[in-house]
Amino acid sequence: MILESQRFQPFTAEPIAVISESGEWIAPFELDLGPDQLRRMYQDMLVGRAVDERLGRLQRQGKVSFVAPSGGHEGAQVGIAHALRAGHDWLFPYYRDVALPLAMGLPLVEFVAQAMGSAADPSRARQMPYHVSSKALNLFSAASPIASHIPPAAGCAISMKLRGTDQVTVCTFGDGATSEGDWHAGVNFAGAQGAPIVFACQNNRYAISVGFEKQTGADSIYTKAHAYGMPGYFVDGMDVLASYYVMCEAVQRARDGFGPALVELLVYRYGGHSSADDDSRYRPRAEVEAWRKRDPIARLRRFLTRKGLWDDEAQKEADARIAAEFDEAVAQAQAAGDVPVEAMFEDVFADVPERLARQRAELLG
Amino acid sequence: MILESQRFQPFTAEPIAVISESGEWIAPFELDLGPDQLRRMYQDMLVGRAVDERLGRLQRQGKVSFVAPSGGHEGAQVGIAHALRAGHDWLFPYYRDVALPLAMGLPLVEFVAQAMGSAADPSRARQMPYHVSSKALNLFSAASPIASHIPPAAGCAISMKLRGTDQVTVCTFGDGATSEGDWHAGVNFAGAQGAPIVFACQNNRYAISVGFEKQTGADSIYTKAHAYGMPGYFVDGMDVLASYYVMCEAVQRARDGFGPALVELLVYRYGGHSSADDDSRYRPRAEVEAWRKRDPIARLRRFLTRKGLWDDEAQKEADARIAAEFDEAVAQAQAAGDVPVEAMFEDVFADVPERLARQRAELLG
Amino acid sequence: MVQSIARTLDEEMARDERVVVVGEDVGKRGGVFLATEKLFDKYGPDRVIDSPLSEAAIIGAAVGMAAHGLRPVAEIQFSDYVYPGFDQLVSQVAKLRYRSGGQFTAPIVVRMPAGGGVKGGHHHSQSPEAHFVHTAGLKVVFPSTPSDARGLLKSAIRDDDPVVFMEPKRLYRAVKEELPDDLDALVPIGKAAVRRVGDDVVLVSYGGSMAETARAAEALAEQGVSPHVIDLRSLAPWDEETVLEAVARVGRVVLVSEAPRTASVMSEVAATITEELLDQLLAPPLRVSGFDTPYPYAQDREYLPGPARIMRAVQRVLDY
Amino acid sequence: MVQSIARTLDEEMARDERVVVVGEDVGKRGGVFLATEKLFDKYGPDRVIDSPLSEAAIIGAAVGMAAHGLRPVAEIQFSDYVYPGFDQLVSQVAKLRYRSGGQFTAPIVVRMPAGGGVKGGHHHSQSPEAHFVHTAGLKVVFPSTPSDARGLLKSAIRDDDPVVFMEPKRLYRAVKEELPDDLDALVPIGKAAVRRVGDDVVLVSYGGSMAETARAAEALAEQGVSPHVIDLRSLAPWDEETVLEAVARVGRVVLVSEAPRTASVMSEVAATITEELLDQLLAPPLRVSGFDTPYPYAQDREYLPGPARIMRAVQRVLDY
Ligand SMILES: Cc1ncc(C[n+]2csc(CCOP(=O)(O)OP(=O)(O)O)c2C)c(N)n1
Ligand SMILES: Cc1ncc(C[n+]2csc(CCOP(=O)(O)OP(=O)(O)O)c2C)c(N)n1
Ligand SMILES: [Mg+2]
Ligand SMILES: [Mg+2]
Repeated sequence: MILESQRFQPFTAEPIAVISESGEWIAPFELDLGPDQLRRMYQDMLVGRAVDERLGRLQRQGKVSFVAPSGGHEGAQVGIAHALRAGHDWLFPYYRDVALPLAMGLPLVEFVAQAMGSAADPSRARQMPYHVSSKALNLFSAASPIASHIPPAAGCAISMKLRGTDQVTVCTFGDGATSEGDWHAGVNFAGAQGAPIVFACQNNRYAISVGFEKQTGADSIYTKAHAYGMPGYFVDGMDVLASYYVMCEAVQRARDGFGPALVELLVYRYGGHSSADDDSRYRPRAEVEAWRKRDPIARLRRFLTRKGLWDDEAQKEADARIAAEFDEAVAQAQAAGDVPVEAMFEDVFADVPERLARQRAELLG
Repeated sequence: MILESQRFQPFTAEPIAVISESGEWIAPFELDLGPDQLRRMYQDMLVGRAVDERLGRLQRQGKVSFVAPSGGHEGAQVGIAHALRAGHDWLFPYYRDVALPLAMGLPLVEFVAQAMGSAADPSRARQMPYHVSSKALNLFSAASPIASHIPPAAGCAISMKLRGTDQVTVCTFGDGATSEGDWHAGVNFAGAQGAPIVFACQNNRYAISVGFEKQTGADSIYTKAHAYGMPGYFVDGMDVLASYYVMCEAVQRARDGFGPALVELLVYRYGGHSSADDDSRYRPRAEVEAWRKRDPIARLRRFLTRKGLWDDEAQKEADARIAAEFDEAVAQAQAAGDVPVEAMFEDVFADVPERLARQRAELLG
Repeated sequence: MVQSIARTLDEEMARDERVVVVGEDVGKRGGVFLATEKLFDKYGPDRVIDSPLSEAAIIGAAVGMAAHGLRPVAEIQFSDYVYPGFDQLVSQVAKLRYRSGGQFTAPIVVRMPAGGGVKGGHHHSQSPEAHFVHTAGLKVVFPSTPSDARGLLKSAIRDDDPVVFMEPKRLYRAVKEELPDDLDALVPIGKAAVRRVGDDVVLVSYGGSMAETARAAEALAEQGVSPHVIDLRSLAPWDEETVLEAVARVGRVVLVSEAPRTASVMSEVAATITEELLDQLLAPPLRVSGFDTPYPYAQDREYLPGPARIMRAVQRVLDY
Repeated sequence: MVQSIARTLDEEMARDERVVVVGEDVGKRGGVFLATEKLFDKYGPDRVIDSPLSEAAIIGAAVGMAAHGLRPVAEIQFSDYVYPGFDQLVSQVAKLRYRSGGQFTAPIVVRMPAGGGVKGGHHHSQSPEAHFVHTAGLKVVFPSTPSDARGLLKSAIRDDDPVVFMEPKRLYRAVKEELPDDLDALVPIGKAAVRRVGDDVVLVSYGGSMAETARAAEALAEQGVSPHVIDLRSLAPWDEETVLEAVARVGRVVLVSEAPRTASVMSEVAATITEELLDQLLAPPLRVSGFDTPYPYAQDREYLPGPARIMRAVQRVLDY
């Protein structure tokens, strides 16, 4: 049940794009975003890219135990972020979401503090880097087990529906996640309940080393929407504006009571799977290079330049501002120091039970 | 990749049928089954129906702890059974499969002995009734946890492929099973590997009391095949010949190396979910009556009668023969007596480990 | 007991509109054991949700509902079927508060009929409580009486942490009991109940096995042996104080549970008792338990620790 | 140790063409820890199968492959990720032989790196062995040395029953060891290894904690205390004879494991020791273990039972 009024059709053979590689507007409708928001989207992508570079350095310095590069995913992530009502809607993210939470308003210091495991991390240094969580932003705590957040996301959306809030849940994940049983269980429950949720797959066609053709017999993710009676949208995730417009439509559809949708955003992972990975074992360099030419940041920059909304001057300023923000965030995170050892025994339950208190004493005397 | 030569198209809007309610041949191709096989199919359905009646009686007499009525499923089940090479291909069944294993050649006494928990049960009275298992017939041991047999079935088919046997695995389940994560995980792995397996769903539109519309947002099961890159066939499961022909085609496809398929057989469950169920709490009687008019047995009988292959005389003989077979089977099962108590400690492992031997002594002194 | 549970769910749903029920067949069917009978008619499909056939969906969705502000009571049709949802229980339910530094919590109740004695074979008879008790972040209760079921279910629903609520299915229709009118008659999680005071041997049990333990205690009393009977009721946290106090006084203890023995809840109770009370023990703590086999079908009764096995163990600790 | 595993898999695949490897990233990537390195190039995609991202698919498919005649070795990338496949392990792997009366069996090996100390947070550090040991029908081993890993992996692959093969990931690159040339150098499942003979206190441990236990033993020896060190190696079945014999002789025992304490493998060992040896105990068996919290991130080191905590426990049993 797609509305006539809607701009995009589900199940298109080709990924939806609104700006061309060379930066022209190619959509059948008018651009309706102001210069400020366009520039903000661009700079939100720059911040995401900068995280790879800055945290990568901290990782090599041993100040961060692990990084998950998101270079190549920024277009999809920033498009998703701008389609949400931050602080009102809920996001159930996964570890590769970097530009996404930051563009939603997560303070850079919180991201950095979480990665460094400092006391400035609102989740008290309880998880590996790249597992953000923000109650203030309705940003559900990311968990490592792939797809384990899908059923909770479905439940959140079902709650939104039965309580009649006009909120929407957005849930992100990679292509590999779609093979997990929990992914199916959660998407199917949301579909059966017609809950207001958008499942957004960042398909970089690899699950660590496992290529897409070994992941599933289907030749795409969006076709899997058929299994749940929901529309499946196929989007060029290297096109931030296409990602934004399609997500807006799917989110609006859900908000208006037309139920869930599955959106596949085609992206690429420029870096290794993580700082522990050596992707040269399984990925031809030529493939990586080919995708680098399709960089989502360069693409939007061409578009902005054509429209006279961006130039080298602006770029220099932005780079400088972002670098300064990072220096500041790292400084704050370090200044906050470490979480105390006894914090290990807290938040298992609302209160520390006797048995745990005795174990704490066993350790701390 | 469907062969030109094939008779049926996947993803049809209407369920495939080859004989009409009134028993006329309505398929665009010639019937190519001899009188004997047609009569065998009919009588295989009669045996399935008789199990409901006879074991239901034993259950009320307290000689069987539980029954799972399969009345209404016989057309689909017998169609599946005749499409397999018994003893060569593998079947991963579920608890509602009754006419299916029997039509494949499972001795009636084994089915009855399993249900009665007698020593004549080849699986040593280890499971509830309606959980058959036959190594001789490549009939994998049925397990209660819904859909837990799907990944094993996929693995069996993957083994068939990588060892280059020309076997096919058939895996059956109900509509509710398709919601389990394990169902998705298994079907997806089979699809990714292009393994020779046919997933056959007996869709009676209820999972105990849960109606199909609460089970999934999709309006059918066969459409779920899109998610795995395999063809989905939609069949009238009350038409034993349609079930047979479509299954034959899907099985042949798999045997010829064209990979897995999902077949949805639309059926109805005339009885309650089990002897523990009261379906009047959730199912309108009128609905049950309407489906009884579509009885797969009556339908084939009309067809056979039109062709002069069946009459009241034949029916009387068949009923009498089947009744006698049951009397014999029940007698044999009872004569075999109970399994010894100490059997409880065997088959946990190949040998009884010391620890278990001590526990056995604890019980038996 | 099952009527007590249905009534309690009704009372709590009436008290707090955030309480919803979700599971397989909990709607019109009222649950396969009728633990949710009449709730659908009274509260409708928004608060009594028939889920698809997926335990991961049931438990996982409950987590999201709870994070969003509801108080879901999830039903797993049989405890044997919790395993498809086990990752949700271990990775989401048990760890949400911890991993988010207390920002998000999962105040849910996961109800499940457990235990054997119903000729259900190994997939309708298991006692998986050890898996839950071993998982940090879960509270686990296993009442044996209708009033404890009511009082503990109320406590569980009102608790800010997740509670696995296990129900001894073979006692569902065993005992009738007058329930107090007080709608806030809570039974605190973590407190055991002394069912019988005695001096010769301490019998510790919980859930379905309380029935056989009580029968054994009766028989022992008739033989002039004075048993002290403790019903743990809560397994995580469990009432170490009550158990240790009794064992310290009596010096002999038999631990009765139908769950498989190895690395079980009673292994923990036994280990804790010796750690704390070695010198007061007049005999080794003995476990009478289910066997380390899958739950059988034909030997449904023999598998369970019945009065005879319990009394043999008591004899051993008395003769020690 | 990880090279020893890769080499052993190669040896067994060369010996028996029924042996196949299945898991996430086991192909070209050679596994995220390189435990299957070079196997893909040597044996190809039919015997080294990159699975979709689903542990249920990996473990479940292995069952079907085994039923059909193969000898699959499944890899779970981290033991923390076994839970999505837990139903397959409990409902299919552990029960297939039993429920079919021995008609069908699942001779598979499920390998998984386990344990902490790698700054992996709670989803790359857990020690779930208690869940497996509590599940009747599974054999469980947890070697701590390269040669035990090789010998036990060979035994596991050749065993006619399913074996959960746990690997202490923080020791993957810790010790180098000369491996015997003998391709059939099996280590029997169920036999412990005495690492050090002594008279004052028995230290029982396994897996990753063997490293800290050995260090503690060194330090104790320097202080003139003579520790007897046992490496269980197998957890199901575990070597009761070797442990009981030592404890009966020495009278004092400390049980070291990094797994959470409650209802753990060491709870079972402690319970069994007191059941059998109450009168020979000069002090209560003490457990030094991980805490009953989710595995932390910041306190990765403090969570693990290090030499200091082990020695404090030894002091307590010596002073008792
Ligand atoms: C249940 C589970 N199994 C395995 C892993 C190990 N693992 C971490 S990331 C990953 C690949 C995920 O791929 P995808 O979903 O495509 O996301 P991407 O990293 O490509 O963005 C795997 C297998 C895990 N985290 N959880
Ligand atoms: C994992 C699991 N959860 C719940 C159950 C309880 N149960 C038994 S049958 C059934 C319904 C199955 O419905 P369907 O798959 O449609 O098969 P049908 O009985 O209709 O043929 C349920 C929920 C189970 N056996 N296993
Ligand atoms: Mg990916
Ligand atoms: Mg059904």
